[in-house]
Amino acid sequence: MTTNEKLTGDFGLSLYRGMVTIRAFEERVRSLSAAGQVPGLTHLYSGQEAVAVGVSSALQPDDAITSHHRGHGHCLASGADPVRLMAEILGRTAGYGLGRGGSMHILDPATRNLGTNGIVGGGVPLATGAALTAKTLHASWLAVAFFGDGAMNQGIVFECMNMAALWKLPVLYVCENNHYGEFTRIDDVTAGTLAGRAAVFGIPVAEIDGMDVLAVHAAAQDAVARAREGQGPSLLVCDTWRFSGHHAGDKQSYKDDAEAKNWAAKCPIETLGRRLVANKLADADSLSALRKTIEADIAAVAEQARAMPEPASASLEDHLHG
Amino acid sequence: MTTNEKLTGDFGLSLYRGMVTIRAFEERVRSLSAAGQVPGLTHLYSGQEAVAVGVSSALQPDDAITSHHRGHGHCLASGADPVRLMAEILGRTAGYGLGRGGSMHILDPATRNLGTNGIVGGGVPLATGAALTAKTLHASWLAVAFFGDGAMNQGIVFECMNMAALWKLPVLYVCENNHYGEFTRIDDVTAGTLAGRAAVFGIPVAEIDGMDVLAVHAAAQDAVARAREGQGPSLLVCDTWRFSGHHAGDKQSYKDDAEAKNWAAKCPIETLGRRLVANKLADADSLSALRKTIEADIAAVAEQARAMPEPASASLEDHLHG
Amino acid sequence: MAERQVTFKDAVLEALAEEMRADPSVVLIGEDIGAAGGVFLQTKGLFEEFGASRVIDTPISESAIVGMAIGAAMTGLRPVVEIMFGDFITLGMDQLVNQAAKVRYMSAGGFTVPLVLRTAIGVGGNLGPQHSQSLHAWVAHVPGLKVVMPSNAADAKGLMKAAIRDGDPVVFFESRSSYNTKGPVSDGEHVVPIGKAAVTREGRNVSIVAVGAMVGVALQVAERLAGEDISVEVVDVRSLVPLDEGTILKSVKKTSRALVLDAGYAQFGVTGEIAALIAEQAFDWLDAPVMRLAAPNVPIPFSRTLEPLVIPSRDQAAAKVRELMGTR
Amino acid sequence: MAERQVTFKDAVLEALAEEMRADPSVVLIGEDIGAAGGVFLQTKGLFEEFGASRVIDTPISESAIVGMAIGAAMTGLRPVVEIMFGDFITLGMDQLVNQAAKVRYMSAGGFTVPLVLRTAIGVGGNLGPQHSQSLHAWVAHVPGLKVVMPSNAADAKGLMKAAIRDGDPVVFFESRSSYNTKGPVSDGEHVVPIGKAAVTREGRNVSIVAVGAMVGVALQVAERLAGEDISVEVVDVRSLVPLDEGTILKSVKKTSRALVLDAGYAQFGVTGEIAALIAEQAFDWLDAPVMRLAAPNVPIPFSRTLEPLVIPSRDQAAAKVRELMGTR
Ligand SMILES: Cc1ncc(C[n+]2csc(CCOP(=O)(O)OP(=O)(O)O)c2C)c(N)n1
Ligand SMILES: Cc1ncc(C[n+]2csc(CCOP(=O)(O)OP(=O)(O)O)c2C)c(N)n1
Ligand SMILES: [Mg+2]
Ligand SMILES: [Mg+2]
Repeated sequence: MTTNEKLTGDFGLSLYRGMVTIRAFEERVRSLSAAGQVPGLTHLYSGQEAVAVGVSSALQPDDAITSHHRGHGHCLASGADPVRLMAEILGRTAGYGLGRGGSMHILDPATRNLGTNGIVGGGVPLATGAALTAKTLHASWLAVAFFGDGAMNQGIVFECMNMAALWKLPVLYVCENNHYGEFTRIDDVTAGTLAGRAAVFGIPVAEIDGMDVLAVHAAAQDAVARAREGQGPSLLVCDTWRFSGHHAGDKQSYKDDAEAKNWAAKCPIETLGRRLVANKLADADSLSALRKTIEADIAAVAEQARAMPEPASASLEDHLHG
Repeated sequence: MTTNEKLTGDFGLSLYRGMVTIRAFEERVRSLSAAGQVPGLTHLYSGQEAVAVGVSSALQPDDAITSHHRGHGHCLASGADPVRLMAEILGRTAGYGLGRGGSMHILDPATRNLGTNGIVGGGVPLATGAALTAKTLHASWLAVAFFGDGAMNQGIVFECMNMAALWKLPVLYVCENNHYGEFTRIDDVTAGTLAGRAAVFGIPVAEIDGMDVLAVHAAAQDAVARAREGQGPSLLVCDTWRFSGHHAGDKQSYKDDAEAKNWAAKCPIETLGRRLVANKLADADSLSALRKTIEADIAAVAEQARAMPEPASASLEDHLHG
Repeated sequence: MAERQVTFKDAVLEALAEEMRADPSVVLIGEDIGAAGGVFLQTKGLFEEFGASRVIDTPISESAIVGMAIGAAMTGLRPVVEIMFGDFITLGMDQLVNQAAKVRYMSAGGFTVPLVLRTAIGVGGNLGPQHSQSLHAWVAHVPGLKVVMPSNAADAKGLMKAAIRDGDPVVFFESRSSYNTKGPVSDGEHVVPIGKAAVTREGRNVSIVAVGAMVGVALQVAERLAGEDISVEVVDVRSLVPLDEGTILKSVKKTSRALVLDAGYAQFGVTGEIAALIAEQAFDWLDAPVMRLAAPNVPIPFSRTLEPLVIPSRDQAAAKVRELMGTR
Repeated sequence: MAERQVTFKDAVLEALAEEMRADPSVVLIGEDIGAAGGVFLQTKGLFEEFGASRVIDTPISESAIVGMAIGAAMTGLRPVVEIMFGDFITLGMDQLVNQAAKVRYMSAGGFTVPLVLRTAIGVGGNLGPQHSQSLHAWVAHVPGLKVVMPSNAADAKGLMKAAIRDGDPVVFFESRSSYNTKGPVSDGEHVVPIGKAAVTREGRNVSIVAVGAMVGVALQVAERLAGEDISVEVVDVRSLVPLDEGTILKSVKKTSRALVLDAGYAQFGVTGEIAALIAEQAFDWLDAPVMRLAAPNVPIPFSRTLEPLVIPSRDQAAAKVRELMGTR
């Protein structure tokens, strides 16, 4: 076990439940999308669940997060209501943004979610600014920015990390390296390392197996502890993989089949499941039953959201100004 | 001697002449400015001469440069006509931009100078793009970007260095660390090191005494050789000092007197002069005579430029479009 | 010359390929435009034909992409930069405005910036508030840039060719909603000069002065209103900068009534400039106030029910024209 | 209430200090604004009074400064960001437009962005093409932002206080040329509501609708033309967004003639929107075409002889007014 904390059944199962929920949700979005039910483009988190769940399980409820275009997992792991999330993705009035934002714009003050984001790198300054608030107001919460490997080439990310390091802001940067930005391989567009991009500012970096939720959790706990003690920012670089490509419907012809198979074998849910069984914290049947239950719940969520009304014309200008 | 090349009298004197020309020019601009003759704000290069001259002496005539707001030195070292330069600074029609650009906007195709620049960091993408041209057209020239320590926190500079490293572009980044950006000390705004900011992309970095023209020249030669061989970008970090503060007229009350004195003692011109004398490549009297001659020449330049006409109203829209 | 039916997107692609074949200094720079062929397949086949050194796939670094392209343009290349969505030109505005637009002026013609920045704009497909904006008014505001916005395949091809050959930075706006619309494109060399509007349909009663994809709406409205005995003339602005004031004013002086139609945000946008121009220069000819129709002043909503509301519609435009005819 | 003569710059400084004293969540963020007191001494004394945690000196990283301020505003601070020169808002446009302007809308009011972005704009002092621009038209184009542009010390103070207390992102444009102009400012609490224009001088024949520093020009023209028996009414727009259409239209309906005056670039700028508004909504009242005067469409030149030519002048404005009176 990679964490110094003891893996208990309760904790292990909560992580398992968190990841399965995301997977079930995303697979449901995928089938809705294939059926033409999801307006626009949506980017699925399947395969990367260990990152959102591993980090979120190290956070307190008032910690703030920012996310990116591949953000449903972060929302769910932070406690989003699956119905409101699904409703927003489907453009329904019950959604977090009354259906006006969609998948790339899920903001929720209740779960301190400053938003998924359609601008690559766009959430990083928001989280860094939230951390500035925490520091200025001597609050005990911290901020987490989730972003992809592609965002690590946006200049603003460097600018933020410089200031976070200078001012020892309580912010945790979580880079999910899924080896691609859209259809382009990371090595083709990224000189040097991802870790080096924070290390240059004196920010501690942990490079971890992003398919191992316990490893992610352990690294996040360390980073969170440092931030709460006033020691400033950290970066986690999590090695992971997009199971469904860039967006729901991406045929992924640009990917190498052997590599994809290799990553499929590392499924974070299967991995944790095996470990729970090996540690006698759960048996395979109960896990499979749990999975079925969650899938059924999410299917119900989707039906509920689909049945909800779409926004009326009159709402077009609501909440433009205060 | 810090360079593996032999210091000859001719070479040493040409460096000396180059630096003295810049100093004389800048001190003339300073007195014109004090007399209210220089429109706008102007930023003087006095103290930093070893950088422009050390680098330029390692270049070929068709190598391109970009500069920044403190750019007269780079222009002169690249072969700018002092009269046209002074004319532009004074806003005369004989200036490089017909008097419409001024000190922060000196562009000259003849000396392959893509411009001094009023946007901190603004010249860095221009030089990087020029290097892209060189590489694409298989040209033998390279591009040099001069910029300050303050520019090293602009995100675009990181973005450029990433691409330059990826594509092995023939570009030389020259950061002049004069320890201040306007009235703010580098350490107050810069986490980590300047060198690290390029090293992270795998770009070779030399940290050098920017008051030692021979050291700068030697480091530039190495970097230029690498670029011409297709090995890509380099960064020189040159430790230096603005003798006259941020802009002509800056009273510099924010500076520590002892530190300023210490730097004054490192004057690059005096340092090279002493070395030339010690190596019996020149005698003190001839150097002092040379200096006087150059000062007189520059005084004449200033008079010539001052006597030139200012732009007529009719020229307002010239060269807006092709 | 023979004509073929070509989509807007393929017309641009033809222009790119032809100019790249003719001039080795033309290069493409952008995200995912290489082997992937672009997210809209708008550069399909070019990587295969011209290779990685001329179809340059970049990191996600819009500011530097634009900035480097300017440096490249100043030193001998003719870069065509792609910004994937028009919403992201926000990231390149400093380079475009503070560098590209001013280089020729500041260097008294010593340096030029023969750069094309192309970007996909507009509403459609429920991509939400950060992937649907049409910010062409910004670029048109800044002296030193040229700005074109074709409405059909032939102009898309002809204006792209002109833009690539131009010595100034040209921003080329492509309405996503036009990408798959077909139109006749002549075989062989076809160049449309920048700075010339086109009268796309002649009429007597009202001029609709339309920009980009709104020209299609204008033509449909004209057709519909012909049945109501209202004769609508349609002026396709084509170039915002330089703006062909003469063609616009000539049309309005003939019809005495004008509606200006644009898909960008209404407030402080493109319709203001054109309506103000007409109201000042054709005042004595006007029989009714110059009216405007543009997108409402809200972020562009994602939902299927709301998104269409921010696209100026045929119904809205027809109602305005009727109002122009009816009021006095 | 007693009144004092205060410079525009000090009036803003007073507003900042008062709001910072009243509300510990107000912080300033910018370059050289701390111990140095700002390059124009526009934050002088605030660092001493409020310390480094509330007067935050930053690296030269405009994009991140704006972006971080948005995150800070979403979570409990009221940041006042300074962008040293208005030309540099180009570097923060993505954050301003794609994030700040849309957060309230996208979160259905769940999050707000009580942010003020202040920046010094305009021509004067020969700072050249990259340190003289007035790009307020851009910001006014984007729904979700509020935009104010005070013309005098009292409004500068009152609008800054209103901006800081506002729940929306407000962009506050300060004309450098006004910084040292004195005007009466009342002691004690003085707040000017955002979204209200002011009739600064009453008149009967022509309305000059002016923005920011151009209000001063308008008042001088009014004074001069009074001697020629032309009675000019001056409307100070004060807020571009929301735009007080009622006050503008009321004035023009009274005078029947209008000149719109702004110091930004003319093309696709602020005058277009306001002139088009008047031309459409007050058409029946107009005795002459709505005229416009703004900066010529060129980069702003450095030279002492040329720079003044890009500032709309009293002579030019007076000539336009005479033309409005004379032509019909
Ligand atoms: C500023 C900006 N540029 C480009 C895009 C288009 N785009 C959307 S996702 C994406 C790739 C992002 O890659 P990465 O950060 O690795 O995230 P991943 O999709 O792999 O999770 C790109 C280029 C965008 N949304 N924003
Ligand atoms: C984008 C931008 N931000 C801010 C400024 C204002 N400014 C001019 S020079 C300067 C300091 C630059 O410091 P550095 O790069 O170290 O150069 P130095 O003046 O020390 O030579 C600043 C902040 C600017 N010109 N451009
Ligand atoms: Mg990725
Ligand atoms: Mg410096």
